[in-house]
Amino acid sequence: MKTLDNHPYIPATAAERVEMLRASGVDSLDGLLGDIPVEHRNPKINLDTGLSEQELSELFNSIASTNASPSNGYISFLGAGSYQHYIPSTVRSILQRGEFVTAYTPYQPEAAQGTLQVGFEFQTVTCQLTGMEVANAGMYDGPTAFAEACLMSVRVTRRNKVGVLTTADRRLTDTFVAYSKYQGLELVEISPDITEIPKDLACIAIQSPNFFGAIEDVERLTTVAHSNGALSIVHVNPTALGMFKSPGEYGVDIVTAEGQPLGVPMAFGGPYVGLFACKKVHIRQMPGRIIGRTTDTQGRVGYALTLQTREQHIRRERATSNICTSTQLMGLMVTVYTATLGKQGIKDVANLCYQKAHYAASEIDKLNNFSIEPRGTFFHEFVVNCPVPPREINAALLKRNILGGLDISDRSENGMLICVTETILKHDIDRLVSALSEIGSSL
Amino acid sequence: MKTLDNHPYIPATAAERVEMLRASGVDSLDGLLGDIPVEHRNPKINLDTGLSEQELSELFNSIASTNASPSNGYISFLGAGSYQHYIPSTVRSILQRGEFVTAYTPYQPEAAQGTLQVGFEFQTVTCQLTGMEVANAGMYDGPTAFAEACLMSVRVTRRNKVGVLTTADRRLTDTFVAYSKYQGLELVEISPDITEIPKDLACIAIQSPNFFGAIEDVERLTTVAHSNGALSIVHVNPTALGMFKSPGEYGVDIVTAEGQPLGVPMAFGGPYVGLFACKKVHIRQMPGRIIGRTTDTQGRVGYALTLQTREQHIRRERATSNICTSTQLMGLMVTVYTATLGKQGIKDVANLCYQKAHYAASEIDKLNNFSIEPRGTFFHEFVVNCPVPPREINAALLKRNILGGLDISDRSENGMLICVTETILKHDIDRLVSALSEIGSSL
Amino acid sequence: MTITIDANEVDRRLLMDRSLAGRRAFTLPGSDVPEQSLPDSSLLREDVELPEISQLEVIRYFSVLSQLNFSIDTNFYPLGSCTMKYNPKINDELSSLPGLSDIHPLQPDETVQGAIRLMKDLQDDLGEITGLPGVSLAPLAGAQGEYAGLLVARAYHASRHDEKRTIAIVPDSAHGTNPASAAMAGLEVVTVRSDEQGNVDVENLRELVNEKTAVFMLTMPSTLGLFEPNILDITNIIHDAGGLVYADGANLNALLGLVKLGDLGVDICHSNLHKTFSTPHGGGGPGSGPVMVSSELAKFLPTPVAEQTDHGYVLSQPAMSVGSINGFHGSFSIVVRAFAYIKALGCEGLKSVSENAIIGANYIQSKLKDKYSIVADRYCMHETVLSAANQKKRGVSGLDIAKRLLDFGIHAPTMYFPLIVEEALMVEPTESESKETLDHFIAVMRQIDDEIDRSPELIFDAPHELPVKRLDEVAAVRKPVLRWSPEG
Amino acid sequence: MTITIDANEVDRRLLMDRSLAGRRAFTLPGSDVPEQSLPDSSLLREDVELPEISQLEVIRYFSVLSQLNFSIDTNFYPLGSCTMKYNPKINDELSSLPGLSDIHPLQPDETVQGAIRLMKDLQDDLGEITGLPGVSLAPLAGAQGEYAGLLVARAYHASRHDEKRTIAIVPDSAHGTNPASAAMAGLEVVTVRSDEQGNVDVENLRELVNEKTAVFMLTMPSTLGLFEPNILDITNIIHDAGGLVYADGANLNALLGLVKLGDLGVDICHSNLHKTFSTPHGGGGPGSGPVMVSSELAKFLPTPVAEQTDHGYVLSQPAMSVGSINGFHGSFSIVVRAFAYIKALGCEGLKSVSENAIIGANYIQSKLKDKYSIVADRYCMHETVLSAANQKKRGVSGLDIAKRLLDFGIHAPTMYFPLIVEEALMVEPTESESKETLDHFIAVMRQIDDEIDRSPELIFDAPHELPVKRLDEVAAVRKPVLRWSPEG
Ligand SMILES: Cc1ncc(COP(=O)(O)O)c(C=O)c1O
Ligand SMILES: Cc1ncc(COP(=O)(O)O)c(C=O)c1O
Repeated sequence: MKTLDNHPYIPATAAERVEMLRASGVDSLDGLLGDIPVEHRNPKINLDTGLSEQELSELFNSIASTNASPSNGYISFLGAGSYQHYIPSTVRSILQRGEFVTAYTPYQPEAAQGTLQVGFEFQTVTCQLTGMEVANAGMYDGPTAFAEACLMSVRVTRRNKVGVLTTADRRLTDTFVAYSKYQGLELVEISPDITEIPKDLACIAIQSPNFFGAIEDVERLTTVAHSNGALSIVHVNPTALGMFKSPGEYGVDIVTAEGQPLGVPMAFGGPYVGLFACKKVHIRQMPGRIIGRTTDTQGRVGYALTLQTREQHIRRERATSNICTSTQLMGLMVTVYTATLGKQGIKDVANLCYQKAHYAASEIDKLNNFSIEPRGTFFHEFVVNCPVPPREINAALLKRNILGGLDISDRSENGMLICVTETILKHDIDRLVSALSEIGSSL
Repeated sequence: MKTLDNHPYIPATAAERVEMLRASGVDSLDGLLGDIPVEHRNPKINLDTGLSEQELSELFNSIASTNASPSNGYISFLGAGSYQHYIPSTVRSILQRGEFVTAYTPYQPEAAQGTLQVGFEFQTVTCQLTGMEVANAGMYDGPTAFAEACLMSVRVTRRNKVGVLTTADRRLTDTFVAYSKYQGLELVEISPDITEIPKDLACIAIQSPNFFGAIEDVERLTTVAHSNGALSIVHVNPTALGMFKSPGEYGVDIVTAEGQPLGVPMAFGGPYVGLFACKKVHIRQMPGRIIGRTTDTQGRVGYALTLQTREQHIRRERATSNICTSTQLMGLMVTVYTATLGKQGIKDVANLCYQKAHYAASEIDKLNNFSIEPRGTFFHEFVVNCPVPPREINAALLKRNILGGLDISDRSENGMLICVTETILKHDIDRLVSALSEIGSSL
Repeated sequence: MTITIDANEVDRRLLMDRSLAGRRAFTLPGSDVPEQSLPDSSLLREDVELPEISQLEVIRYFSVLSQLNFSIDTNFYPLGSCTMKYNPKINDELSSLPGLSDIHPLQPDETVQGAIRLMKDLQDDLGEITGLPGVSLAPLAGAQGEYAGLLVARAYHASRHDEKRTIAIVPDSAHGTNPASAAMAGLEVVTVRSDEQGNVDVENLRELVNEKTAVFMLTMPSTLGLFEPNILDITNIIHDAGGLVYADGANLNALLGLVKLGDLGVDICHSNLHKTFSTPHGGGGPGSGPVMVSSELAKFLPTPVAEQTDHGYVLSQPAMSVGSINGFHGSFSIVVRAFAYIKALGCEGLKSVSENAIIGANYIQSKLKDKYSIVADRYCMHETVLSAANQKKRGVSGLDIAKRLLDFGIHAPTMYFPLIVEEALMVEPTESESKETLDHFIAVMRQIDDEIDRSPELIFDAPHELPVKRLDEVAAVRKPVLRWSPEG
Repeated sequence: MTITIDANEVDRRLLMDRSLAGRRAFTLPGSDVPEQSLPDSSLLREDVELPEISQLEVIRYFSVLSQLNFSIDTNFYPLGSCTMKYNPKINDELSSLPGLSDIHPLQPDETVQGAIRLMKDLQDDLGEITGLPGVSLAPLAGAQGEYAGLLVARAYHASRHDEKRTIAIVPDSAHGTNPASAAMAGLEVVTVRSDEQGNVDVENLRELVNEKTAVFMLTMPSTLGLFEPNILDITNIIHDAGGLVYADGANLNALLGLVKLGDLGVDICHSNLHKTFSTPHGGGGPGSGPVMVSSELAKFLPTPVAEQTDHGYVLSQPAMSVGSINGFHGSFSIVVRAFAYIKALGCEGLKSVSENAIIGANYIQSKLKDKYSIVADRYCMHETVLSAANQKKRGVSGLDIAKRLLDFGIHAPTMYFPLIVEEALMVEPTESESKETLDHFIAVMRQIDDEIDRSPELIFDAPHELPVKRLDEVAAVRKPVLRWSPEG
């Protein structure tokens, strides 16, 4: 296979390559590759030849068009950890700025004040939403933030049992299990009604709104945790925080969240950003990057990475986490989103979700064959009991260009978890309801 | 109608408005409006109330989806002054930079070096493509550039008859007519075969490739013009300049072009950008904005608007043109496009257009009922003689999601002007050909 | 080896200076059709001398250049007569939607119903806002709107066989495009004076008006930011003499919902969508300058005009149209943005725009008029024309002040225009800037006034903080270098 | 009134400092459903203290901030181990296509065939490039890829009931994530020395290896930019002892098409798509760190893995999967970009990437090694680790040099890493920078060396030309201020 000359991504010309090789004292590239075992050098690679940009564009457009999405006429009632929200133009506009997109991690603070100040804003927003004292600059996603919070509670309490509510999303517990597999920890499932917990529990980890959409009694559970020397961890939906009391108001110790609903596209699951906040006392046990304010030699305000001795590049095997490349850009999206929505907008979006979901729930509940499972106050997700396995209902809905709710029959008999956000029009809810009615009556 | 509080585009709060009004010495807005006849103040305006961004987005998406375009599965063979070309990602990316998009005309050069340097590059590219000595920073579009070139030839020669080839696009001549209506000028139609012209002609204005797609004998016609003291004006397709000799090589005096093919979207006809180049001797008769190189007080290179005494804001009724706001941003697109394609790319795109158009022409020519009208060498447009009015053919093509060529039966009996660019795949050409074959045999 | 590389400098080399044979930023697909024979080689070209650089360099070159600009996205731009307001990002997105950005102007009407309908709706909205219901979106900028309007006026007189009307009366404060457009339309320009209040000198106007008056071109509000208090008298005078009234609507940002031009006796006007209707200026265009006329004059409008018929929306040519003033149907992408702007604001929002624009301008005027004099002590509309005459006496010109403002990241006001005001600094804050920004501007303007006495060198040598110091514009004219050349 | 406003300063006030009650940047639609009753008010919140600013200010605030950054789009970034290469703009566009950016991760497989197919194709390509055909795209960054790989190694040993293997051997030059990931995986970290040539000290390795060795983690090429010449011996030693070889593939940019890790005896590796495969770094993520394993180990991969079946493409869980290491299926938008990158370059192009990366790094090394010493006088791969030990003797540290480079618009090299090199400056130019840029860098580095003797203050006080001077990072730790508060 010969060297490709003059690809748009590779500026050196053949003549320049010769010149550079000569300057390095060799005649050809092979002279530089002496350390590579010769029998394994230049293997055959079975890949296509390169495409021009126009061909690339044709290829990806055809790939994209085979997926069912709002852009080709589907409406979706899926939630369960990833949510369809309207993303303001400001978010997309700022996200196009190459200075943010193509910058590196801000290890040179003088050359990265943009990234750093945004990260500081992101930490502020995380605190404001959650009602907590301190936050880091973001984790990979919600579930990894949750898992790291559980690990952090172990470090803080030096106890090795982690209590998680039975109503939490399995994606949260699965991630915790994968993160803790070889750390000698035990996962304890806890009922939301619990009034006492074993003394060796590091935390009670609560998802609220829980997997089924309902608000948990965070206040009571936090008291239970604290009275037993355990931490209280709450994993929230940040949109719900526009409406419901913040975990900070209940004295929670660590709060995590999936930041995706705050301006990040669903994008088949990633990249997202995990929010992570805690009480100030625990700050040195926090995982992840933290940005702090400081001053330059002339006394001007500036920002820099701080408390880096917690991190892997300094503390290596004793670091609070192995996380390195994180999700700064999604943090930017969250920051622009919250700055754009502002104090009123975050209320409005939460209220719209609430109103529409509750309308949908009440309309579905009126149907003959379907009912709503009452599990307490819910935000924008709720469980529908279907007359037949939800799989069958969803297949029928799909024929009508509707992506139905998530089949959760593994956790709730014939249960379908429906989510309704502000992007769904009444008209679309009515379409769903009448489709369900039709499907129900044709059984 | 009451004042709207707190629109996202209007930051002042009600309290601030009161404060500002007080500072101005009035109690209410009405105190500032004393000069407006009271009986006409605050009329009723019959407009809808404002929409949120999400609603706006829904509305425009629904508007856009009612149009037939490549994005919803149509292929198009329309050209005739607006051309579908692949626009590189670099163009769109740079076009998103707010510093270019939201800047004003660079009257303060120190605060507009970005815009000015790009404009200087644009002038350079215009010269390089056309083979001319000097160029301006752009005109509204191709036809207005053409019209202004004709007017300029009148100023230069002090003759008042403008000769335009009969093969030129009527959109060019129509615009000239509208531009010169009250200037006491006469439009003279000239055959491409002409060997002599009246002595009082200011110019021979040639479109090449002409309206029918064919290359004109610019060299000969320029000689004819010059031997009679007239100027030679050529309106080119800039993509064709990647392949065909430039007007500069033939000694042409003024060259204009529609810049749209160089990276500007078709966008239902605008905004586009007119290219305008001429010989250096005529520079002070040039219309439009011109950017020149200079130095600052420390000797550093910088750019500034120059030769402004030609322009309306200085010379008022004796200006070379009334043009003020022009098309700087489209000039940026052209500049990024040509920088991206580069020396080889401009050849390649021209050659691809040529190859595909000629393939299409030869395949159509093989059909029973259709033939190609030979009008000399053509670039990427050609005339098909249809067995029935092209209108009918196009209606049948449209049913097959094909936008056929332009119906030019007013200029060529049952003529259809077909354009094929690099964006059309062989597969699409074959679809057109077999559709024509089907339609032809069902007559 | 020690070369001296200056740390402070932006690399200003041009694209061609960065070019190297063989480099590419882009490739095209291979041909997928059988090879076609080429034309006679005598027709063919060798090379086009375009740059050969990598794709990264294309991006980096233009990205770095962009940062040398001031822009609304990064700076306050109190640039009078230019209405540098916020350009909503959503509008850029909407205008780039497939289905709007990739449609061909010559598609059959039935395949572009959405596009034509949008044009029709905007025509209606502009007609409603101005009170002049005949609208064509064809003009590509304000100046073309003026020209189109003047063509309409001429066509109107011609239709009445009133061919002797060849004079356009234009106030001395008018923008340069007004007389230039009039000249293009074959009209003789006659200037009417402003009085010491900045109004049209009505007596002078009466003297100038006669049976040769084709049109009176008035900027509303005027380029002094003033609303003409005698407007009803003026339109009567012109109409009585058989002339038409043309309003330059570049300053329409002051009037939305507050008054309709048509109600005042205006017959024709244009509006700059790139000003009042928030479409981005792009560093000098694209613009869009729709022309609005009374229903009587609608039949003369330039082509095309969007119409609703029983068979859907169509683009059509008015019965006695002045013709086609450019290639296709106007600046469609700009029209899309303006329509989105109107839809986003709605009726109340548009009115709020003008109210806030007026409040802000008067606030600035009231806070600065003790330092920078104003033409007459009266309220302005959406902009105020300050004079640096006092400062001039202390040795500093309007230009110097403007350049010093740049150091604070504030764009200079429009300078030396209108011509009738000494050392004019025309300030238009627009409704989209916060009071905080206005206060900052006021403070900076006062500080600069103070610097004149304390440290005048700060002003004479300004700007200090920009990529270049003051540029020698005279040298640029004396020996014009207008393009890259290998010699540099 | 005279306040003193500093012309030179960027306004660094935070969003909350700009907030004013009642201002809005955005509105939501009104509700279109009948009003629903709210929950018990004890559950409800008063306000969220978010900023209240206008839409223009949102745009301006972030636009201005962005300009305070260095970035690939604007600067050369010779940042070793980070592979700061050109991030093609087309890839950003493609990943934002509707149909890719707006699909929900839990949609039924049959409704996302395009997406899953794309994942499968990328898995295959990465398997082909590394010679390790079992691929999961789940890991969200390199460190997670490492962790996933180590979980696979542990699951493998567990499946063979070889539970005593609890040691990870890691070279002293390893990136911090290696030992940190090993610790997370419950492994004890044992460090193997490098010899004076920068290679793994094979004798030392032999001593450390035993029946408790779970895995040896080797960075290929090493963080010194060197290809381990004894690689075949090393993999044999580990395999003979029953351990597995993990290759940290963060530096894969050196190896594309030149050698396959699998061919060398590597069992597991990860690759940072945000390095070798050109996805943008985003100021610190998002990343994507696919893990590649031999076919034998594929059944242990984290979930999901994309597969082609008779009924189309599906996302599935490998038979003995280590489980789910994050929420959904990995960084899909990043995966899309990486796939586009591979498609754009193709087979030959990818090889050319590595060739040019290696040529460039060696060129820089050859031009600077007389001034800045190198570990061993041998050829490097895609990066060279220079030492500022000589400069240190003359009173200037690697840090000082790095800060001075910033003044020239060049990002600092990676500093003080690997830890085993004194005053390390790790330089990785990447293939996407032109020779001209490399020459400029070389000249600047030489000039800085020169400045040490001529004008050391230029270096100590650097940077001079940036928005801030050197920041006090110690103070930031001593009294951490981590968020805005009303007190400031
Ligand atoms: C008062 C006035 N009239 C006319 C124009 C000309 O408009 P345009 O620049 O869009 O041609 C302008 C703006 O430049 C103006 O301010
Ligand atoms: C050698 C090496 N290994 C591992 C990593 C960690 O990768 P990531 O930052 O994607 O987690 C990096 C980069 O930071 C690296 O350079």
